[in-house]
Amino acid sequence: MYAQAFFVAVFGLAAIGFGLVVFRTSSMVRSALALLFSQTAVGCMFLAMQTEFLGVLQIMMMATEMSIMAIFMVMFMMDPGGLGGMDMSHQKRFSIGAGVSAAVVAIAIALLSDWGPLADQVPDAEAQTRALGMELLGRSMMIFETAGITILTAMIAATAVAIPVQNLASKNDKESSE
Amino acid sequence: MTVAIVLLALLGSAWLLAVIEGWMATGRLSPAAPLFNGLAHLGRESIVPRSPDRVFFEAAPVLLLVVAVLGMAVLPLAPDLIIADLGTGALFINAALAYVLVAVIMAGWGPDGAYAMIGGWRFLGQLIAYSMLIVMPITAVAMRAESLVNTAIVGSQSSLWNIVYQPLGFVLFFIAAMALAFRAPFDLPTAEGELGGGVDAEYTGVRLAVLRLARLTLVVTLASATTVFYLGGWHGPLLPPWAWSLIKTLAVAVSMLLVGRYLPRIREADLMRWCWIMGIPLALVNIIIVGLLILVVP
Amino acid sequence: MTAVLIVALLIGAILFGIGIYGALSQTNLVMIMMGVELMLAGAMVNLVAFWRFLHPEAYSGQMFVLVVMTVMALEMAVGFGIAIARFRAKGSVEMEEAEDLKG
Amino acid sequence: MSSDPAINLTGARQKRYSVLQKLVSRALARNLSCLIVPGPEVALAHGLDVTAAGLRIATTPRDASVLLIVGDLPGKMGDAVAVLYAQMPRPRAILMVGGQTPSTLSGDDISSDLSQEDLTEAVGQLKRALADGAFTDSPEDFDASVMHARIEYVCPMHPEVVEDEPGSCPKCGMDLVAREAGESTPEGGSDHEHHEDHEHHGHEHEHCHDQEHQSHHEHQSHHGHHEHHDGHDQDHGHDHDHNNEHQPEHAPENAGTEYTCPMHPEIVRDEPGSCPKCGMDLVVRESDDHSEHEHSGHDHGEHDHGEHDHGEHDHGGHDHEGHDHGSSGFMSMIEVTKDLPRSADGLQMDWLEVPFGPVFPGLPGGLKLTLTLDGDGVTEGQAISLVGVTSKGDNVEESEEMDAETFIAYLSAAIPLAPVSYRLLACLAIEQAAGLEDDSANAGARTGALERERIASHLGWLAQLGRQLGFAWLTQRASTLQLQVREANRDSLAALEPALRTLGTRLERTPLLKSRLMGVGILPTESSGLRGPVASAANEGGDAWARLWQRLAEISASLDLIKSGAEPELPVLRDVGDVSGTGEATVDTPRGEARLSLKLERGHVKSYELDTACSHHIGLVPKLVEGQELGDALLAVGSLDLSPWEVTS
Repeated sequence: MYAQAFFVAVFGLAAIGFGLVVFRTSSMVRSALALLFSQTAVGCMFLAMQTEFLGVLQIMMMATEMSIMAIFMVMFMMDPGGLGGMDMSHQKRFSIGAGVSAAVVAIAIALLSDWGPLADQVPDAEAQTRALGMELLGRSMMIFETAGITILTAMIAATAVAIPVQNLASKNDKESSE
Repeated sequence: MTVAIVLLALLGSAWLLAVIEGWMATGRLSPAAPLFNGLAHLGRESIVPRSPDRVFFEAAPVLLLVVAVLGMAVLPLAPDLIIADLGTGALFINAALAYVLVAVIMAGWGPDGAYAMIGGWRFLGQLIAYSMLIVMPITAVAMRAESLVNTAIVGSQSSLWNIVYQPLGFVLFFIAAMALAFRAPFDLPTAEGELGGGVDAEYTGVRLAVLRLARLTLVVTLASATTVFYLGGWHGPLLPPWAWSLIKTLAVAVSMLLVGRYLPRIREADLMRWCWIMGIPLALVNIIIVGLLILVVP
Repeated sequence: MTAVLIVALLIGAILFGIGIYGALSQTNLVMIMMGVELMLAGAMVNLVAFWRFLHPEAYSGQMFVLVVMTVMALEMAVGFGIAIARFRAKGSVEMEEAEDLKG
Repeated sequence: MSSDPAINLTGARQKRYSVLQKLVSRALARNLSCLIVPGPEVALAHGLDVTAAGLRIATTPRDASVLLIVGDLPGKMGDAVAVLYAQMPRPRAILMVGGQTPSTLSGDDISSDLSQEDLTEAVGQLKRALADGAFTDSPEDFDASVMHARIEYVCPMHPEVVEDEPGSCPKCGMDLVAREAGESTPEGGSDHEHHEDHEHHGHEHEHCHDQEHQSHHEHQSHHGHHEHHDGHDQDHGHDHDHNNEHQPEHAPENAGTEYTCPMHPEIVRDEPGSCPKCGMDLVVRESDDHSEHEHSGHDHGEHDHGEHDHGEHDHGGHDHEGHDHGSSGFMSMIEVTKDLPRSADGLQMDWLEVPFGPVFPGLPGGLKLTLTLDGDGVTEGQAISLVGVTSKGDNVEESEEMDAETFIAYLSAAIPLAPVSYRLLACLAIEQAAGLEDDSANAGARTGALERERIASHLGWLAQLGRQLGFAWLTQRASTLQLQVREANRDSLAALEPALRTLGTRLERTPLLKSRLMGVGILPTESSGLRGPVASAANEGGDAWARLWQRLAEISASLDLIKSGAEPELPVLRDVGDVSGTGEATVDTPRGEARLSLKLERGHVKSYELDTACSHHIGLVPKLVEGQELGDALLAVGSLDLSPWEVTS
């Protein structure tokens, strides 16, 4: 259990460290990849907590997700290389306050609650994966299917939003004003 | 012990591939060439471009190598010759290979050069498409084995290899593996005639040696994955299990190298179109077929 | 012996805090999404810790994490869709310049 | 052989460890990879088989240890070669084959004549030299004048701010970014030239705090300015809006400035004011939006947003009350992006100007293609030749004695990719000037030589196509055949015939090739000045695929001609004596018709005028590449079979 606590702490600190780098570097690709490594560290925490399937899934999904993030950062930032030392943030004090207070509240709850006895044994990875599969296609099937449909909807919606619109109305508008 | 044996096998296969690569380039088969090549790289200057993103530039080749080796770690050469027989081995391969993308993007952004950068972003597009074709055929394989454990996947093929059971999946996986290893004809990120080397272009000396080794190792890992998922892994008559694994892996790896020699590079638009319009629907069809087979054939 | 759970929860809380800071302080839509991703990561750490140390027999805990991962992917897809649409229309994904989105 | 003079490698590397040294040097000597300048196609045209001589062909300078220079290089290439050499990792060497080492390099290490045996021997010498002297105590510095450049510092947002020292921008307080002076017109660019001239950004900018201080200061001072500026009384602290004062050169020339509402684009006024619909301040825009977008400074577009000239744009109408962003470092992205060119999908994007060539693996050496890239799509591009032949010679005699023979040798040497054709062209023109009748006895042999060169040249193009497409088999096959065809006689050509004819069937059966080439490089219908295979292919689809088949058909046709004709023989000038006169001749070179008219005075060439196919074809490049994907654009340029040597200047 101590070894487990140690690994959870190490990966957790890595996650926090990379998480801080995300908002402290001005190079956008660094920012995105720092987030990736933060998420990977979270995935490693899952592994340390003997949740193999979720850990590996997290590590896998984030690689692609954050790479996409990186290219969007480069597309949409004025200064993707971080050359100009530009400050891209606002309402700093308020944000820090909000972040710290949220964390403090959560920490306080974590410390003050009585969590009762901890389970010290969990099934091995294979059994877990099997049980999770049963859960997915059994009791939680509705949720699982809903998530699937939602993703499909979001994909279609996002694509529809992103495709350029042939905006005839605004064209006519412009012509009439001239 | 197991670790040493697997790493040795990996290194040996990479060496063999290097020899074959040299033969394709010069027409001479010289077994010592890769060793001398490596030594020569050590002797050369390792130039850092003028204004690199140093962290990415240095980390990219190493990350690529680590990823390739990690992928190999969950693939069995023989029933007990495997570094880590994870409960989620088949998924872990995906996770490891996803970081090939990260490494290439880092190599593309790091040197601060236009060719490398275009190469890196090209690979992003290429891999978002083709990693689907890695994941979905593996899903069908795992369905048949009813397990994500790689040794169990090989075990499920003892009577019939997956290449016969789900040939469509094999074809898709093989193509996607080549795209992932960015060998010709999928070498868009490194295209010599288009990008003058692309993501490889700025690496010299030791870094280049690591990068080359990593790319060869990646081919071996992918070939080994193909063997485990589709070619029945260690199954085979007469020879010991590990020998069959090695033979099959090398055969797949060499075929990956040879295919590129006789084909022109794919046009980027076609590459994307084929994957999204044909590849992914076919992969879904493959999953449905396998599902039906599992239900119908006891 | 609850140390391990507490450690995990602390880390989750701090990640969540960093996420909130990022989501509120950044001016760029994509950076804000990064903040949200970190918040979700913090939440996931908590969920996994609860599952592992409190109710390892209830797999709906893991299920919940899967749903959160889905939400992350959704957030990305929709967020980037909006980002492209805004960039196309306004040439900017800066929140400072999204006055027209105010009520 | 054993009594080689000791060769000191100028590109040796600093000695460090002594134990491994010997072994590493040996390994280096066994692993020679060469970068061929001007290009592998020139080596092939000279009949050099570099691989057989024991060198591996490298495609980038980073991967090469030997710089192999084939033939004399025209002056413009010298700088490019120096840059390439500087990019090669030590230990490195220069091997000069058949010519003078360019003056920009500090001499060669080994030189040899233009023949396969000499090359092989030189490579052997080089190997011994490397094994002995790859490491030295005191390596020489390589220092070419082209490598020197003044570093200047510019603001990413305000391109007009140029300082000699690092610091902050006086206008917006951003960090200045280093770049080389005069980088907007890179000269002598190699394929890796972007290294030589782009900004430093390796370091993190983590000093927001002092930044903030400075910005604040600027902010204050600009508020002072603010008061004089009627019509701009909004309460934001941006300093963009003062650029009109800072930059008087911009204001007056903007006759077409108009004011529009950021929210209601239909509102357009001639003078500043508020929007009648929403009351926001109107912002300036040019009436002709994207007409004069300046992207000259874009050598490296990852982070050059700021180099876009947006100086004259006002940013208006955003109340920033309630935002406590402590610094005025906030830049309006609308400002930055609104002038960016729109790419094909309608998004404003950075453009990035990238040089391809003059030594680029996918293009013939000496051709420099400058493409403006938007992602990996080409928005515009142009090609120039650094090695072109001079189209006109007036009073050639004065500068140097140019008798008829010298002129012929000069012309055929100036065009290494088709020496026989130009030799024939010069002979015909001189003979006509001398008033000699057509010589039917020689004509057959001359045609034979011309057709043989056509086959060799088309094979060279196929090898180049293979190089561009990463189609290793094609490159190898075509170069082998080219080397065999180059000096073959009629019988050996007949023996090669089956191999040449099966090449076509092999290519037809190659999967992916058709989809790669079809529809690439279609010429606009109104294109004029087409000649040779490009012109013939224009009737049959006019794409790269049609050009491939046209060339394969020409190979077949030339084979038939040679079979039925006389033994190919190099054209030799008949005795013309000390005659005077003018002559004009036309030869159908492998790349299309070339015309030469010259004036002969007492057996000397007084003046000449040359008109080649490639000079016309190079003008097609901008139209051909515009709007194409990068790979397609390069393929389209490649399919023209431009020979930069034949581009007249």
